[in-house]
Amino acid sequence: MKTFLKSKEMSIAVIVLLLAITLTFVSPVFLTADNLLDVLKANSVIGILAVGMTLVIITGGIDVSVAAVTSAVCVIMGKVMLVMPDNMVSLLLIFLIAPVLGIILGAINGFLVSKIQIPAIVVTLGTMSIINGLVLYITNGQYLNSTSFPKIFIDFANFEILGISIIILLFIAIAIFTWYILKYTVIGREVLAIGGNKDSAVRVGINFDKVQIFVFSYMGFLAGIAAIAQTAYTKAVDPNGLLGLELLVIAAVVLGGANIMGGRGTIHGTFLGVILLGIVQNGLILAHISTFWQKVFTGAIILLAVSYDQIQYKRAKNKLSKIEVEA
Amino acid sequence: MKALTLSKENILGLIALGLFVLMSLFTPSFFTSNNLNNMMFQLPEFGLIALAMMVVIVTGGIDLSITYTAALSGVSIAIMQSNGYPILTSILVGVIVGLLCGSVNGFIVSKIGVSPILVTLGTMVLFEGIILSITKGNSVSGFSEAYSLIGNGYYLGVVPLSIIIFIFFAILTGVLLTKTNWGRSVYMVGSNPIASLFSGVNNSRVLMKVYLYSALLAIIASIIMTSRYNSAKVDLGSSYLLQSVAAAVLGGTEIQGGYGKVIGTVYAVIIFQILSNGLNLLGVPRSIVGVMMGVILIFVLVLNFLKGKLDEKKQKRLQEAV
Amino acid sequence: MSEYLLKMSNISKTFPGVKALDDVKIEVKPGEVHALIGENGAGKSTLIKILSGIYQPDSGAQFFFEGKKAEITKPIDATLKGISIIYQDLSLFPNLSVAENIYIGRDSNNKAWKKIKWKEMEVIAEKALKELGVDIDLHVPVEKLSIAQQQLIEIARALAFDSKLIVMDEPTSSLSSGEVEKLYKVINNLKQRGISIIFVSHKLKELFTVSDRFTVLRDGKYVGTYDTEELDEQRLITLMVGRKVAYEKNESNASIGDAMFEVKGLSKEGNFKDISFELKKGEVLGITGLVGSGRTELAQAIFGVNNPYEGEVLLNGKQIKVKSSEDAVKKGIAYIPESRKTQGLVLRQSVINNISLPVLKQLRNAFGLINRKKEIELANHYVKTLDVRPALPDRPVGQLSGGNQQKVVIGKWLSTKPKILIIDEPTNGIDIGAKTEIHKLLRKLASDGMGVIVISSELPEVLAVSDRILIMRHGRIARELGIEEATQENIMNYALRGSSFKAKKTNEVVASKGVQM
Amino acid sequence: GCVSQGSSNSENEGTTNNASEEKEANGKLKIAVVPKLIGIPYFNASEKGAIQAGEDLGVETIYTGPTEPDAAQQVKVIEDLISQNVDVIAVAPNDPASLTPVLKKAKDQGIIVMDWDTPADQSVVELSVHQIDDEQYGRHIAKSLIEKMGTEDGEIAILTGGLSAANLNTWIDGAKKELEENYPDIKLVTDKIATDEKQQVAYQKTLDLVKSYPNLKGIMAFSTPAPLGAAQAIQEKGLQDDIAVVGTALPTDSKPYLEDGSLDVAILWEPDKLGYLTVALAKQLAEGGKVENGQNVENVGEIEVWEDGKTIIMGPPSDFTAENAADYDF
Ligand SMILES: Nc1ncnc2c1ncn2[C@@H]1O[C@H](COP(=O)(O)OP(=O)(O)OP(=O)(O)O)[C@@H](O)[C@H]1O
Ligand SMILES: Nc1ncnc2c1ncn2[C@@H]1O[C@H](COP(=O)(O)OP(=O)(O)OP(=O)(O)O)[C@@H](O)[C@H]1O
Ligand SMILES: [Mg+2]
Ligand SMILES: [Mg+2]
Repeated sequence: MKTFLKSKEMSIAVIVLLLAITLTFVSPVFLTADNLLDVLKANSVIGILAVGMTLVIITGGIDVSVAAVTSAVCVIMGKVMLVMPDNMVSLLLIFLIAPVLGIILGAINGFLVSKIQIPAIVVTLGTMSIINGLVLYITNGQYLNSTSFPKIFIDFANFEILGISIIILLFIAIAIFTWYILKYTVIGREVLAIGGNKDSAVRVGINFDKVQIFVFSYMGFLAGIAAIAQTAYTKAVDPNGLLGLELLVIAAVVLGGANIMGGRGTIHGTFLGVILLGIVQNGLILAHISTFWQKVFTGAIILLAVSYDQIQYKRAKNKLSKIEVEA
Repeated sequence: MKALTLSKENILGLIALGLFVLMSLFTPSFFTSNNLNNMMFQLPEFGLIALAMMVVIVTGGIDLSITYTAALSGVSIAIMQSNGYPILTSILVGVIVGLLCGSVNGFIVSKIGVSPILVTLGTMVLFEGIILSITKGNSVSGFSEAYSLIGNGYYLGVVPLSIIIFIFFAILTGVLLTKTNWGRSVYMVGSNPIASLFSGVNNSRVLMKVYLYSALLAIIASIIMTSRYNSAKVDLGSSYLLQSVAAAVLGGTEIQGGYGKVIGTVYAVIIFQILSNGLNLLGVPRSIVGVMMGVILIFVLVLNFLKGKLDEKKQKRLQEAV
Repeated sequence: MSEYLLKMSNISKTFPGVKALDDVKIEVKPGEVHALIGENGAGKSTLIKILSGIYQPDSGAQFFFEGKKAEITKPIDATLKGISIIYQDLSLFPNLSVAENIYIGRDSNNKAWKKIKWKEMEVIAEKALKELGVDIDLHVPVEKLSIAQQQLIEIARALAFDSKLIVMDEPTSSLSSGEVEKLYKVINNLKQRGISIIFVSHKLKELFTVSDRFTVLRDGKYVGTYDTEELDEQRLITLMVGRKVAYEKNESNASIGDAMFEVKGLSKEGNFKDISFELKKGEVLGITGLVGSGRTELAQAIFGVNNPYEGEVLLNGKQIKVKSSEDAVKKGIAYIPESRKTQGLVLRQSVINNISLPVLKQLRNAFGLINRKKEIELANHYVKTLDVRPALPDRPVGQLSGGNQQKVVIGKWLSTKPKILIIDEPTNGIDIGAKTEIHKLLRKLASDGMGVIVISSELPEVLAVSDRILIMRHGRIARELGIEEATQENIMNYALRGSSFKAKKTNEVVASKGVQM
Repeated sequence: GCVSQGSSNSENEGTTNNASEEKEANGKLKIAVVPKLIGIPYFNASEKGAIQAGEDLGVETIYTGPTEPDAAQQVKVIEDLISQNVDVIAVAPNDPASLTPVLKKAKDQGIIVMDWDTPADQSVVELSVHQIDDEQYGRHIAKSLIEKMGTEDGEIAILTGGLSAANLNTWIDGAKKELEENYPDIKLVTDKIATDEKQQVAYQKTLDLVKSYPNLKGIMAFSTPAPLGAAQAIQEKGLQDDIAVVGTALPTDSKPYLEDGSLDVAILWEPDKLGYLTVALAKQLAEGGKVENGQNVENVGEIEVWEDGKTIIMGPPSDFTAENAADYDF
């Protein structure tokens, strides 16, 4: 706990809190369960992707192809659903197909990063433009709406437990599951290890390539899940619907305190990052802020958050006495 | 022997040449004065932004706000012009605005020490917002005739003015990076900031200058664009953002910093230009053009990788032979 | 079961450009401390990297462990066989806890989804640390520990794997004498428990105190293996260098002038407290003490990279404010940091570019461009005068051996023609031959009128170069000794008195500064 | 794609791969139709029409545009078309002003220049094909909203695809004018809200809107994805009867929302007809024909020509409702 108080997560938590308090004052609506659930739901897709991105960034990598991969899976899912009968099997099938597709695409990234040793940002930049191009070529942007989906999927999309949408639950489940992997499995610790020091990792016999491939495949896996969430959320497939989402995802993760250089990052931090971005978007309308100024605010808040955090960090570092000086 | 040890830049040059020949052979109306000319008009704006991106990447950073910096300065020029201010005054204002953007990035990166990708992610959104709140999203137009010559005019009636501007700044960048104190420090800071700090280099000044210079290149690009398109708008050149990163990297710039050559980036830009223009003339679906570029990017890097492996093997064999 | 725990023979290793090892052998008995020694670049690290499975030897290598033929193709093989290597630069994970650092590695490969039992992990770590007789909080991340403590963590890891053979590549290069003493205790205790140790070091004195046998390498070739009894320092040096090298206490320098550099009441929270001393023209001032006594922090403050601090600094009687390293260069203050690989050099850049870095401004021609010709001359000058080998100034400096790398750093700073030269651990990981050269050089610079401050944890070194010695303890100056009154004993005595061993120190004072993205 | 610029025929390669040889072989007219961007339903629909017209009228249609609604990219597309020396270029500008220089260039090369869907700089085009009269269209949408709201006072909000989309802005201005002039009691709660041409954004913004403005009575949504997002939010919150949604969507996409009244009416012209008309008129122009008011273009119908002899109005927009939505295939 004490460490948490000093942690990066703390500074982001503080910012979220301040923002929330301000919003509660400017708008009565903000602090209603209804609104907060909407915010969560609206950001579940980003959240799921951000959780995966956290692992990637912990290893010192980055994946700008997430949005592309997700849309690719969405599109294929959509096409499959056109021919699906309306029964439980279809739903299960979707939950099989989507993740597998994601994993395959992710593994390709992982392979290029680990075996061919191309920097992650470059690989994923390449795969991103390839996937986006192919999606556009194949679908020609064709938009699929819910009429073409099996009804069971719509039911799934509308499913709620205690008023909490399945989409949110999916996000929460993924977050917890990933947190568990990170904290309680060997591979999870190895993710942190190679982020902490690559050479040491190799010397203690950690299979560097394997871990990287895992991380990118897992990212792909979550992209598959995110695709399901996205389709359930919009009840439609819009091949262009996710363009540019990757930057939001990355922003959420680093706002959440993950170190872009690798070695540091937590799921709860990322969760906070997602929430921060979420309530900024939500708050801007609730606070009746003119459309034209909304981006100014968003940008300013991102800058403040990252700067504030960095300054905190420096302070702490300077305070941390290096020597026990004799009185 | 020399032939065997081609630098990655040279390989790239050969690829560019090969593409050019292929296109000339198989694409009707590619190798026509008309089209070559056309490409010379298309290349500079992207080329300049790619160079701007490269300089930042050499320091181990990245500038996601580059296109909005360009757009913001472009918009301010447009506003000045449409309010009847003389060209030079307008451009001056545009330059100042652009440099301000650069200095915001430079300050937060070098003085506060936030990692560039985060800073520029923030400023990207911020600058876009500023433009939106100024222009209400509308495009600003009304440039003077003379202004439109910058992007559309010819030098000596044959060579597009813009390509000359590009060549000038490409050379300038090359000289600055390789022959000046600052340029050398850029590579040093990019390779090992701590060591360069301990060698009496003022890292934060070096970085500040880097972001100012890349902003300057972006401004030049935006002057060419606004003049060519005779209007400025929030999304001016926004499609160049990730392309410019790709071009820099394809050009051999190391994303983790410390290495990068102007000539490499220029070759990369040329490759993209030929590819896009040629494929368009061939009537290849435009989405596929994107695919092709991604493929080329990865292909070249895989090539470099294999080449590296090969060289190692060769070295080894030479050794054991001894 | 043969009498040897480890038998390696016919070991050769060819790198692009070099034959690092040429038919080398080494044989280690159970429960012995075996010193592996040789000049920089002799092949020690390479041999070790082969033993650990990081490098593969050229064909024909013979490799027996516990009498059985052994196949070691990747690090984990060695670990599982009970061979643990402790590298010069350690193999720790700064972001992970002590417990994890000790435990890590045992589950790698095909156990990816195994659940981590934190309790069990802590028990194992606890036990290992107890055996070493140290107590360190299991939960702190390793980045918060001192180098010495980190080294102990490595050893604890080796124990946790109940290794039969522990290899230490220059373990003491970053330890202070006090901590070295402690390490010896640990080594002896390991010995008692029948664990063999291969010990790589350039500090001959310490080798004689710990080692049972020596294997000597020279230029990648096997020279021989000797019992400690049949050796003395001179003999050993001749064996490894092939020539005779002197290395003894310095007699005070005749021509010492008056104070040129003065420090008054320097203090920095959590770094050091009212430090005052003066440096006379032509003298070498030694500063020693335990690692973590604040020497580096002090030096970096004077050099302007550890701001802000209270107190005055006077150069030639005039007070100066050094706000940055750039400032320092302008004002004629040079600082050679303790870690050449991370702070001293830009490893991927050429020797030329490294040497010219601080003086680029002076190298500008009329158009403000770098005069490459002058630059190359400058570099060549120092490569020649300092005898950097190989003398290929446009090679990346990262490909030089530690010793030669250090010479390049020195050259870099001499090029600034400094008035004051502060050099931190000048001969870290450098062989005896190179060492004496550097000591001579420092003496010469002083007598030529440069103010030289040498920070070192290696007492023989301090005694060999200094005219006067400051001993620091817990951020204060504990005592000043003239060279004539100074002995290893009384220095240790002042350095240690009343101090517990848990000196706390973060590795890089400025590591955070300057680092981007 | 991110690494992408320039243009091409987004139909199958076959039609244009051998384009230029064809040109040499038979004197077929080459008519280039440039949308704002390719790969969105609206412009896919108009592509159908354009290609169809090409086949019917025996001209070669090149339908090609940028993948992002980016002025720079669109200019390049046109430059590359000039290199292919086509006979006619009909363009739907992302940013009218930005095309003026390149269109001038085209004109100088003897290429006939016209615009469609969104007017370009009128001084360079010879024909300007409008689906409808922009202002009338805006007003019509406003009127229908009021009608669906069933009251002439109350709060409404406006969603738009992007703040910088020229034609959306003219429609919105038209709608606003209608409200100011004839419905003074209607209160616009906030500026037009941008939805980035994305359904889920429109959806989220609408959710936030209905929360922050509890007595909101109506929503006007411009750009094709926006009405869908808005309707989805209304549907989910079960506000079909409290809040009227009117917007510019394609019938097939809006069907599910029209059916349960979460989207009251989608108002649009038939984009395929627009594409068809554009090519038809381009041919007529290229063959030196003159376009008359009231002229009947087959498969399109009677068209209106303004006295400037330049501006063509295809006709009134169609209202797509729960009843008729099923009859359309775009
Ligand atoms: N990765 C490498 N690539 C090429 N040559 C190498 C490499 N590693 C070592 N060498 C060569 O092998 C020789 C022996 O290197 P090694 O590191 O074993 O020396 P060392 O005895 O450890 O020196 P030091 O005492 O300074 O640590 C070096 O001189 C170098 O030329
Ligand atoms: N990439 C490389 N190419 C060529 N030689 C290398 C390379 N890496 C290391 N070496 C050689 O390995 C030898 C030892 O290198 P190493 O990294 O072990 O430094 P070191 O000599 O041990 O110095 P220190 O003790 O300060 O670390 C040096 O002689 C150096 O020439
Ligand atoms: Mg070594
Ligand atoms: Mg020190």
